[in-house]
Amino acid sequence: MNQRPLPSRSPRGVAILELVLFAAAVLALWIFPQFVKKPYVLHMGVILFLAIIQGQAWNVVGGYAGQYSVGHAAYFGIGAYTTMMLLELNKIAPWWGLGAAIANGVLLSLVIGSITFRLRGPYFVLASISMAEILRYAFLYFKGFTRGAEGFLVSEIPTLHLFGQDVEFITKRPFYFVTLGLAVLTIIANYAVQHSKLGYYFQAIREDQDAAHSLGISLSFYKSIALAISAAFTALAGGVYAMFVKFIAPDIVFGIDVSVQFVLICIIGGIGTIYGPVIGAMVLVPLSEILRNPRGLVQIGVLSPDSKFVDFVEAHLSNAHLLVYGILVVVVILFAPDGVVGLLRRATAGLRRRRAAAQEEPGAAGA
Amino acid sequence: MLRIEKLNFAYGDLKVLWDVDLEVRQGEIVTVVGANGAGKSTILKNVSRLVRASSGSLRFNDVDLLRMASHEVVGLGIVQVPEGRRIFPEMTVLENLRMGSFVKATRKDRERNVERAFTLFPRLKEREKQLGGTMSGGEQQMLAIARGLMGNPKLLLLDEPSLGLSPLLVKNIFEIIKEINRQGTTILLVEQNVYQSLHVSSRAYVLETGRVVLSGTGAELLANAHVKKAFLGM
Amino acid sequence: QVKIGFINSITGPEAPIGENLTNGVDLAVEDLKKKGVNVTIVRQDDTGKPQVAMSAMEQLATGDEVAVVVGPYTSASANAVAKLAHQYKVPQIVPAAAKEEITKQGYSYVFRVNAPAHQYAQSLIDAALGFGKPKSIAFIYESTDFGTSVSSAGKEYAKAKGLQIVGDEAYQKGAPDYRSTLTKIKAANPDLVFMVSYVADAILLMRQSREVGLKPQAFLGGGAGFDTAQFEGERDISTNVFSVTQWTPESSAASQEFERRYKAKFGKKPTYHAACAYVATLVAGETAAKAGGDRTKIQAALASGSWNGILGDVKFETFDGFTNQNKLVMPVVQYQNGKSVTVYPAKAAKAKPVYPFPGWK
Amino acid sequence: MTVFLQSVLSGILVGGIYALIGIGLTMIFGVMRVINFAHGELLMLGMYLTWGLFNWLHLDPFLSIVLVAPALFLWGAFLQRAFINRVLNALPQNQILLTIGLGLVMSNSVMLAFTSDYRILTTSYSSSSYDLFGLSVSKPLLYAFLITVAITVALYGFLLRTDTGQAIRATAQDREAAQLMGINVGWTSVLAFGIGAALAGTAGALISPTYYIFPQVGGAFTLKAFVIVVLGGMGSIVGATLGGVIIGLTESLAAVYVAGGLKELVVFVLFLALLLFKPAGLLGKTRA
Amino acid sequence: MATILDIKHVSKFFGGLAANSDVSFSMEPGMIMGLIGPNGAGKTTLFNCITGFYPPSRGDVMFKGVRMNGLQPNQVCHLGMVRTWQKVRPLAKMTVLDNVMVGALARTASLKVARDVAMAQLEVVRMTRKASFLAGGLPIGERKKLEVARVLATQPELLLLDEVMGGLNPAESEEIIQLILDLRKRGLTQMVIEHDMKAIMRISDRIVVLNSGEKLAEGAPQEIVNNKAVVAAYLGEEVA
Ligand SMILES: Nc1ncnc2c1ncn2[C@@H]1O[C@H](COP(=O)(O)OP(=O)(O)OP(=O)(O)O)[C@@H](O)[C@H]1O
Ligand SMILES: Nc1ncnc2c1ncn2[C@@H]1O[C@H](COP(=O)(O)OP(=O)(O)OP(=O)(O)O)[C@@H](O)[C@H]1O
Ligand SMILES: CC(C)C[C@H](N)C(=O)O
Ligand SMILES: [Mg+2]
Ligand SMILES: [Mg+2]
Repeated sequence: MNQRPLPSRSPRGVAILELVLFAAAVLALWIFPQFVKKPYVLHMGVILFLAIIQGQAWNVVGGYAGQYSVGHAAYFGIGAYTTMMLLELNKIAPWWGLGAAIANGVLLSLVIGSITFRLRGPYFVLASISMAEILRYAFLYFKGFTRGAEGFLVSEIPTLHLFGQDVEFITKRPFYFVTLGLAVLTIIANYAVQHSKLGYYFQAIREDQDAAHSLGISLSFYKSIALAISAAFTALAGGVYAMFVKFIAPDIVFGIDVSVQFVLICIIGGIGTIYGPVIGAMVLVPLSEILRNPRGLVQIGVLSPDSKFVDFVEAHLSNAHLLVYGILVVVVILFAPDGVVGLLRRATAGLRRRRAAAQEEPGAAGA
Repeated sequence: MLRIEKLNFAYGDLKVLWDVDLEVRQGEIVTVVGANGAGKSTILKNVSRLVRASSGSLRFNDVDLLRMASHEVVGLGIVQVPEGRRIFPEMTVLENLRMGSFVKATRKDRERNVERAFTLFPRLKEREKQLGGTMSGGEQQMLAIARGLMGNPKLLLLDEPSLGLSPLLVKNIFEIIKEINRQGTTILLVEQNVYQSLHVSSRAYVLETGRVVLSGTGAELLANAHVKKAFLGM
Repeated sequence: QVKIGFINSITGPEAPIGENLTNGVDLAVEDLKKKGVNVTIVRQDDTGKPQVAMSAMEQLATGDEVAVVVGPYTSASANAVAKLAHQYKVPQIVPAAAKEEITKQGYSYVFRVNAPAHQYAQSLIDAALGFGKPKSIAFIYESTDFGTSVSSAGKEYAKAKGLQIVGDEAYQKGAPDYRSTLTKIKAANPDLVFMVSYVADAILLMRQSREVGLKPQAFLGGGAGFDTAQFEGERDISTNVFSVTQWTPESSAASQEFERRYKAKFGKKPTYHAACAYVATLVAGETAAKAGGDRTKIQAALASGSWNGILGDVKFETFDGFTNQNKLVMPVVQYQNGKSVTVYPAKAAKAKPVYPFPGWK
Repeated sequence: MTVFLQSVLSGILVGGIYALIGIGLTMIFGVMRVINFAHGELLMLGMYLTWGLFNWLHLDPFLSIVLVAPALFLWGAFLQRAFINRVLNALPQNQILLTIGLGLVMSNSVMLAFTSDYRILTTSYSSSSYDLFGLSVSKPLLYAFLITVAITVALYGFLLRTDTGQAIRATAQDREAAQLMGINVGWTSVLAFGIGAALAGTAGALISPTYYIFPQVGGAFTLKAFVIVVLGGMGSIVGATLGGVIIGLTESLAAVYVAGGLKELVVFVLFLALLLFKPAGLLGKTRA
Repeated sequence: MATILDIKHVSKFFGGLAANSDVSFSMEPGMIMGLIGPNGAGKTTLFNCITGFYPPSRGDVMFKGVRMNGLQPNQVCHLGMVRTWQKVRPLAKMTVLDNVMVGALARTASLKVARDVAMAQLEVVRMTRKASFLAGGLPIGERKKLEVARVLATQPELLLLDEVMGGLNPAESEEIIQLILDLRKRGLTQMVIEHDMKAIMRISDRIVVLNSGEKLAEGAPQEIVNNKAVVAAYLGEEVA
């Protein structure tokens, strides 16, 4: 398995096919709201796109650079609070606020990075958790500034005048397009990172920090870059999330479960790949929603209102949705440790091997 | 004493050993030589049950090793000094040595064996209290061999004991190997240092890409044209 | 046949109290059926998180098309949902959330059955002032929305009544050790100790108060954790503690009957949450049935109607900055001999208060 | 002054229990190199067991340790065999998620079985104290502390003095080499996870008389255990003991001299500050 | 400039242990310096001190006249000095080509340029065929060669090789020796740690011998093999 030649890049033909498929998918999603107008469906779309952004964001530092942060709630929360506080306290529109959110996220990442990046392995993981916890406690405590546990509730999002059009952030539609656009943007940005010097350096750091160091890679600099990129997207996601759900409080945006969610999306999908977070989000978001709220399926129109499935889930699983969730996590880790992407890859590799088995000469292993 | 027949093994999809036959008789030093990646270490790992063969037979004095676990194999008196030393990094030199006689039957000889180890490798005595992980490469190799001897092995598996050692020590090591053998320990040796190892061994096997391609006494192989060309650079 | 949405904390940290609300709603559904009103309850779990409650509300409003929504339980959730109720024009009846703002934003579609936070503080402090002559007071409260709301209302009211505030300690709920904080409060020697906690922290606070020998003239428990059957059962520490509540079983014959039925059905004593949720659902069901499920008509009916039941008279009024707020005088109870007895207001009192606190056994 | 001494005293006593939680975690990390995010849930199981024994058999919580510890040992051993064992060579983030998943399964199963009601376990000494020169020494905390000390000493002796203990240490440092010494590493891992779980369960039993019990109680303790273990140096038992006491003390003093609501914040800040100067914790070894 | 590297009174202590004590020597551009000594003599430690992985406890390291103390390994690399690892460190989940490209990227931001440089270096170590294999799956011999190709790709002026022949068979060692000699022809300065005396004698212009952290001897290869102290401490009576 280790010695199978692995092309470092997809052959050109495949790359173009991928590009076409990607463009087609984006286009399909873009016109989707023309046909389906149910707010619930659009709502789930937004949540899905946000999850994709989160996953892609974490992937930069966790997947490529191998720094397993379990404290991304810090950047998410900072993004959410920045946008929200500017809106609520200073009446600054969220599209400016998001810029500030990104700036604050990056700034915070530099501070956190300078502390945690001296640490390796489990120490890094735990230090990253602590940073998010520090922020959570600080935001809970310094009420005068943050309103503490009370949090912020959006009163009204101003209307955006864009190209002579008024965009009102009241329905789900504008959020749908905004988050879809941002998700596409993150994917493209991630692709660009992966196919640049940065991508190579991040991976080198992931594989062996000392070796990377000796090859001229400044660990502190490139780790900070990775974290800054990641934090920028995370803060952006946080800001959009705040505007979308319209309510934030420290426990909501700085909680450990938020941080874990970032990791989970990537792991379920497949770490260190572009597809991973997308697939992870597509698995995780619907699943947790169906378990928590099976009636959603009825609303989408997948099931009829008197469906046995809904009754069953409501009767037996609604109290246990976290249990099922936990079981799912355990099963994935045990049986698909490389996530869904890894599973698919293994399946296709198996196919290819069987086809190639005829030609393959035995004993070609040792060189 | 040790008889390996038709052993096949693969790491995942990568097949490493193909129908390997190999025999070690009581009192012998048997060497396996071969290029990097030929599968030498893999044979030893199979004997020690660190990895599990897909087919073949593996017997030690009529005991079937295939069904056994690593620690049980050690209990039979088969001790391996692994490639890359594998010292316990956060135990002192002395603690490392004492771990070598973890098997119950060998604990009674512990103190005597520690003394023997210190006589063989005086450097270890000097560094008795240093943590294993901070010793230099060569020091760790000494410690690893010494630790292996702590277990009163009937069959000692040595995986590249001369790797990374100074010329002086390399010579010492082969002296020690002979000495240990003389004292009654059968040895299965895996080496890159083909010349020296063929010199000390009673018999040897040549392994190429997972297959035994040659075998014979040490002297025979030293004279063999293929061996000369491939391994001795002549 | 009317559809009522019910948002509640079925799982998550608030679930233990959430369960009481569920039970109250179930009893109400039974009773509505007896009256010939068939309601379908569409349940939504907010897992104790306001943002989940909001998305639940959106679904109830736009997907399930319910006529009226009961809940959510916690202050934070109920407040967040209130905004949506206003926006989507879906009548919302808040059964038990205490945060002042909920009915202070002029939202005509938001109705609240229970009394808001300042009443917790006012009733307790008024009661204490009525029983003796305390001069100083210390606050210790969890740093949640509920804890902060009640204690800030308390601090304001205490100041207005001329009490000196000698301690003001917020804490993170769930810590195993409050001894040092309590020692600090003991050193300040307050006449009254006012505590606010959601759940079992109440028991911890009192246990550790006993350990460190804190001994004010009175312990005032600001609802929630101090108003549970469990707390009542801890006689060693609950005896002589005052607590404030929205409802007591002994308040009326109907209440006693409610208590009996509740015990028979669920095997435990009803809390005020159960009573409030029960009343909220009855009101919602009756009104919605009469109005034929039309939200605007329901809103109007709620705003103008009045009901009578285990909470006494229920009427949603507009006063002092509140909109559609039921005026409920919160009774103060004291734990005496392992039972809670109403000691305040005087006309509802069933026993004489023990004041000042006679000391630990 | 009394306030100060009182805070120090209760800080140390509570710290003792923290230490026990930390030791269990550090043990598991040491041998398996797995950060056990389900540690708090093991503690939670210990609490429920204690609570059950108290209610059904009227067994004193401190006595119930003799049943709780073995039960949790078996449970931990099972978890190791069935789950942890399979991810020993996996990526660290996979290990983390596996234990998070197991934690979710444990806490939510308990929730289904016992509802999420808060359980309170009241003993005759639950809120009583000794008086020591005007300081109050909580009886249940004192007992718990003494038991913790005894367990720690015994455990330390076990690891350093016995061959089994040394086998655990050896496995912690190099699994393969340990196998070559004749150590049954499968069994050693089971033992280590079992002991770790038993310690968590014991800690659960020890705090039961002074705390309350609910399915989600574990989370806060898991986090606390991390801080303790990292503070002391991961894998170091003495470190965990020290870390526990330091955290207990810090919390207690911060509550008085900073603010009750800030004590957790102070703990985390202290924790990070320390890591900056000693990146491997107080007693951890930095590797080249 | 007369010297490219000056090591002045370098000492490194680990607790009470002096892994290097007061080591001084210099290298001229274009030469190959052999560094030998018994196990634990402090050779690898000296590499670590020179390349910024350990700060020397005492003394100075001057490279091209620049004082190196306090510089990070990456800065040292950019100045033109790079080392290999005694225990090879392939970037296991990256391909062979990617590994070498990481080295090449030290001098360029363009992936295309880096790829060309990397392919050229793989050519040099004759591993072009393995370009798309995962580095983690290579046998030891090829890992060592990969290690060399990777540092070469950083286009160093001074190369520090730590036992790159260790674990190789004579044929493979010969390949590496030829490579080192080729590099010298191209003017690359090298310092080589090796236990294989035959090899070290062939390639070195000068040899420094370390023993217990101290410099025991320095001189031309022939001087060294005849040096009594060196024979006693390291070589044993006869030279292989
Ligand atoms: N854990 C492993 N996973 C996958 N492949 C492996 C593993 N260990 C060894 N291999 C591969 O198996 C083959 C044989 O390896 P082995 O270690 O047995 O060789 P060797 O003869 O001992 O070589 P060396 O002289 O380098 O020690 C090599 O191609 C190696 O890359
Ligand atoms: N981080 C460390 N902490 C403590 N001692 C160390 C450390 N690193 C190396 N040493 C000690 O310093 C001495 C020199 O080690 P070094 O690795 O430099 O030797 P070497 O000459 O490279 O030996 P070899 O030829 O065996 O590789 C050894 O005694 C070693 O045990
Ligand atoms: C205990 C309850 C009265 C608290 C209330 N539900 C609130 O959140 O405000
Ligand atoms: Mg080998
Ligand atoms: Mg070395």
